[in-house]
Amino acid sequence: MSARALVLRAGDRDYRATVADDGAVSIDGGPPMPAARAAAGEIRIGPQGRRAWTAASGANRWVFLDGHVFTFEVQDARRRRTTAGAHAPLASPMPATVVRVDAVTGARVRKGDTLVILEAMKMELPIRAAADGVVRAVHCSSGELVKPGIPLVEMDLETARAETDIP
Amino acid sequence: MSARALVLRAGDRDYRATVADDGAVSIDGGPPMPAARAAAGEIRIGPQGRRAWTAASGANRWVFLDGHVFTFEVQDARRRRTTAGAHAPLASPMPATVVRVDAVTGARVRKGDTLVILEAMKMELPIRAAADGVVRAVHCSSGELVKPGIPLVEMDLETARAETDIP
Amino acid sequence: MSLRRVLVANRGEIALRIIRACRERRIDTVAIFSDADAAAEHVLAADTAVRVGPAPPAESYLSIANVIEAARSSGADAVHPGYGFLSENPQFARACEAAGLTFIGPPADVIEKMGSKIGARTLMAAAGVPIVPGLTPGDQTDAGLVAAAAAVGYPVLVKASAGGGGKGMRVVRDAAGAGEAIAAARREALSAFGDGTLYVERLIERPRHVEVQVFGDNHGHVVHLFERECSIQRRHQKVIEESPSPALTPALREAIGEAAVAAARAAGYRNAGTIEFLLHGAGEDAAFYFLEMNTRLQVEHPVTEAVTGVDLVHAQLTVAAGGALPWTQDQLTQRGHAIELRVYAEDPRAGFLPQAGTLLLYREPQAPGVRVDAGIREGDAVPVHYDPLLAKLIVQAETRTAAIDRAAAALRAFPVLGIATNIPFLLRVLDHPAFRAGDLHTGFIDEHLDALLDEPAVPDEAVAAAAATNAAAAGPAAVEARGAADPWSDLRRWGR
Amino acid sequence: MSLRRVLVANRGEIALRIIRACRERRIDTVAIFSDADAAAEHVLAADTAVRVGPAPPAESYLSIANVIEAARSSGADAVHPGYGFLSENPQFARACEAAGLTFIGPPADVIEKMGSKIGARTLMAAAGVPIVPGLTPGDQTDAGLVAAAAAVGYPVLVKASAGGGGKGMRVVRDAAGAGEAIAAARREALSAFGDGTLYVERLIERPRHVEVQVFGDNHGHVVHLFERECSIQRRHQKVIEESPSPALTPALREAIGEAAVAAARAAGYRNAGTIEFLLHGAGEDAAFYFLEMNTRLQVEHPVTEAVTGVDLVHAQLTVAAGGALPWTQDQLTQRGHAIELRVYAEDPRAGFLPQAGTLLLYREPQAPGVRVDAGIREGDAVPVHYDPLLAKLIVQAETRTAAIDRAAAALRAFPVLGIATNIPFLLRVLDHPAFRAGDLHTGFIDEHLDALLDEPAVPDEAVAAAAATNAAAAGPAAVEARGAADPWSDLRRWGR
Repeated sequence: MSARALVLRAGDRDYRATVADDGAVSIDGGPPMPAARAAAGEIRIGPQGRRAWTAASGANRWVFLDGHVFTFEVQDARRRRTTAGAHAPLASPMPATVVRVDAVTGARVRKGDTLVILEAMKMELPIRAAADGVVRAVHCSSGELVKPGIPLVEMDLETARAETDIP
Repeated sequence: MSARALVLRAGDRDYRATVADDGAVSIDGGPPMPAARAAAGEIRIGPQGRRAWTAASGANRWVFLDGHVFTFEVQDARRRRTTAGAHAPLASPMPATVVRVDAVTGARVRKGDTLVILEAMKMELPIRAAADGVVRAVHCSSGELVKPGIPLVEMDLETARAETDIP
Repeated sequence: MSLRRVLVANRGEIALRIIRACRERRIDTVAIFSDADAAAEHVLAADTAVRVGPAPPAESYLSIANVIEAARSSGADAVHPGYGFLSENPQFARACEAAGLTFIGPPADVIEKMGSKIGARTLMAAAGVPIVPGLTPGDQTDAGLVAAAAAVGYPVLVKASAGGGGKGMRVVRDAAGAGEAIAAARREALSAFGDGTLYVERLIERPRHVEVQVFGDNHGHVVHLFERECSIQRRHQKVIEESPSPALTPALREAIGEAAVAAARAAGYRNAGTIEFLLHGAGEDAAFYFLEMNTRLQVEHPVTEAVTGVDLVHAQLTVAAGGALPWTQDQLTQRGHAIELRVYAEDPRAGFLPQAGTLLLYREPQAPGVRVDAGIREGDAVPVHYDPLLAKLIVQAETRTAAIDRAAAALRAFPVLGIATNIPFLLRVLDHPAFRAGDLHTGFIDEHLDALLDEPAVPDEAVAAAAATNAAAAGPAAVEARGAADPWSDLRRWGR
Repeated sequence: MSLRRVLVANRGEIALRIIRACRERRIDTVAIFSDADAAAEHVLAADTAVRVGPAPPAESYLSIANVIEAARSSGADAVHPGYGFLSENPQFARACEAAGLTFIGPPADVIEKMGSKIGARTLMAAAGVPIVPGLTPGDQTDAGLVAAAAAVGYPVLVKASAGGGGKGMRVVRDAAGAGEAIAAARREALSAFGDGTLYVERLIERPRHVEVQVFGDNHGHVVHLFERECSIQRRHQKVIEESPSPALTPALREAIGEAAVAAARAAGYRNAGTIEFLLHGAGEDAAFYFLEMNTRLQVEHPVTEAVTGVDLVHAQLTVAAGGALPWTQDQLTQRGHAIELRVYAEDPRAGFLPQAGTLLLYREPQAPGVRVDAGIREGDAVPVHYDPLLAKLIVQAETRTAAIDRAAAALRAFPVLGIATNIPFLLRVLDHPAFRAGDLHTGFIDEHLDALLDEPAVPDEAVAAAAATNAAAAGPAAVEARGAADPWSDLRRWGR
């Protein structure tokens, strides 16, 4: 069996990792760091053998190290990154109920305008425009239960970033 | 899939259990008791849904119920029970070191005589004759590390029971 | 009278905590569950469990009819409401009484009286307890509420008259922002409490939230169990609570305790309750104002248990069964320091957005002086329908500094993976110099938000650990085991 | 002086407990391990781990040379010995000193002085502390010891002069039984302590074992932290400990506390220690006798922590670093009731025979007032080489009855399967009327043995649960996961 190479993305940064046969991991061509599984979900890592906990789900990797949590996505070499473009749809970050839909197709909206109000875990979560733009399509209606990641509103934005926050 | 039948032994008693397709268990022809796995190693059992924990290793079954522990052995229908006979060998109940061997082949011993002294977990464990008899064979020597279940001394006993205890 | 079988009308950690106390007293327990909780830990722990409806709370945990029917069908003779849900609903307390069930809490009319912010304020003012200026306009239209805000004087807080826990609460700094805030507060109040009546109150800037645990019995005894400071809040919900408060002088501690007992006596209070105060200023000059009374066990009650050495849930059961309080005021002492940290499934960097999903890995810390109250386990799915509280980490130590150090060490050994939690955020609060100095106010998190959201660079070890983890080998096999959901449905039968 | 890096010269729960305390103070930790413990929890928890030899303790945890070398190679500046192993070995304390390591415990000469039963008795008698009649004959032959027994007066206890913890201890009721008992005691003493010198003492019938926690610093302060009653013993080893002792009147409590402080002062004691007494009789007429001093942290120290609210290991670290005791005698209080139950891998029905094997299932109870100190996890193999203590369950509550009820509820939720443990036995002790009544003495278990070994009939539910469990589906997958032993060997590298 030969060494395994993979690319992990955290935020905007890609890390190239090589995992040797003995489990040691090298990052971006750096020196190999020993890695040993200590128990289910537990690992000892690096020259000091620091204790970390890890989990995986699909391409996602989670690491808990000294009270910090780091998340990574294993990049598929065959696919290109989908960048948040000017047409990126707005989706709920979690299962939620639509309380109110303010967005109307074709309407011009300004940065900060509330497009949709969701309710989840007994709190209201407004979905707001992160930039000026025009509503291209509305895919939800009041009272509907929506799943995470499914587009609620599509916009032609003047800048690329869409934002979800809470007042 | 049809119902599964098995025999479980606890001490001297055999229980005939039938496990239905829905998981319900009937003991010795009694009424079916619902059984549902609640989590790894955890089960809800019987008409009141009592909480129990279970484990299995080979033919052995362990059950923790309300602070009591019950152990069972699943009986193999093809084999007969080996009863403790008049020639039953004396074995260590656990890995141990032989401290001293008092038994001599051919010697006549009386009930309560110390045959071998083992040491395990920093404590001495004398192996004593549970009845009068004659030493048939000695299979260990001082300083030896012995495994559980391997005969240390074989005796021709006048009664069938061999005993292990601690002073 | 003694309680034989208690129905716990709640879910999660508080349901488990009550079930465990009952078990120690050999009292049978009945859990209730919605479809989202059929396999929840509180269901497994109880002697019996009864389904009360589908996942949405209004159709299950908030359904008085369903909960009362569950108590009837299971043969319960008493009901513990926990906190939230129906715990401060006087109709529920009355329905229990009508069904011949002992309600483990205060009498319904006391809940009603103190549940109304207006009525409570009036009562407290009459009893000589200091109050914050504010009012509930008879005209509950937007215009009426805006006028009330102007009368009280900006900045104001608009909040649900029926509620608590920060739901339906909004800060309004001027008339311009009032409209949307009032509408939102009303909607949330309606959704959470079924009552959209709003109350407008003068906002006291940089106050501390200091509350006093009180306890009364049916024999005329009322005691306090010292204070808890709960100033670390986000979105008007408590995140960190502690006792003693670093702000109270001995004289002030005595005064606030006496005020709380006076308040509880004025309310005719029985069982466990909490008088919340705003504390303004510091040292000898500090002043406190009655904020509201919570007529139930608090989320943060373990802080009081840690410093006083008493068990509040046991005392609730004793008092509800007609017994006398197990302690006189003189027997109660406050020793050492305790801190509670609420571990939420939320993303602090996304405005503390609640998170739902599966706990791929969840391991609780263990150490002397560390208590974890939780209602979930590794492999559980955190449902979207309920409060995102995952666990409460309670530490106690000889001093405040030792308690902070203990809490930080415990959080660093509390890995939760699969959904975002506020654990890293809590650590940054603990390590913030202002927190260490005890320089707290309810706007602490907002004031220091940038520093508290600051994340470290990704260390090479973290990348290496991620690279060493592959989907097949990582995470506990227990997740797979519990994911096999079919057997769960069997559990529902047992309630019958 | 402050400690930077502490080597913990122990294994199991006490190693973990010390590591956790160090972590709270941001002190680095070094674990040591034998080949049997390469994957043990204390190894995982420490910052660094160093192998000290093969499984037999004499070649690893008891090897002074190997432990000192581990401290040197890992850059430790202090050593915590825990209990057992080298903790009361003055040569080890001297070797630490010679290597420039701070020994977290009393000075070597105090260990030596108190380690000799004869020397300790002489010292205590001179200090006015009451002692039990007894002697260590200069003639250590069997004949010499039999003569000593006759001089002291039967019944007598024969015990290792160097030891503690019941190893090498035998009751001798008459000259006829003396020969074999003396030989066995000598062998065990030699094996456990490397010193076969024996001591003969008058056996006090039906005594209680009551001990007092003491603490001294380098600044002349000595305090006591009240008593622990440890009368529930089997084979002369403690099984259940509690505080307060149900036998002490307030006057007696004060007297025994003062005697303990006098004893510690006479010994020139520093750091944490325990003065053990035998208590004879009850109420006002009870008398106590000095038994021995343990010059180390006790297994049962959490009982004291629970009732006093202090952290003894933190205080050990403070005092070892040259700091003053964090408390004066007046600041210390004894509040509520605490009980510790030692969960052993042993079969009570086979004469408490120790058990080794794999923990197929191991789940700790969780509840307010419940602390579990353990060094093992589900799936671990319990090795044959060491003490069979698996875990300590410590409960605290407002009253003794509430503490017993809490302990019983916790044990009923403490499933351990795969090897026999004493959990069912402990439950029967807790439920025994004599235990509930506080009617204790060190022969309690022997006296009530038949009742305590009584097992219930097998309920149908248990049979059904066994039938519903098949080898493939049962037990946690974690067992399989941890059974894949290969990665463990990697762990050893980190000590370098």
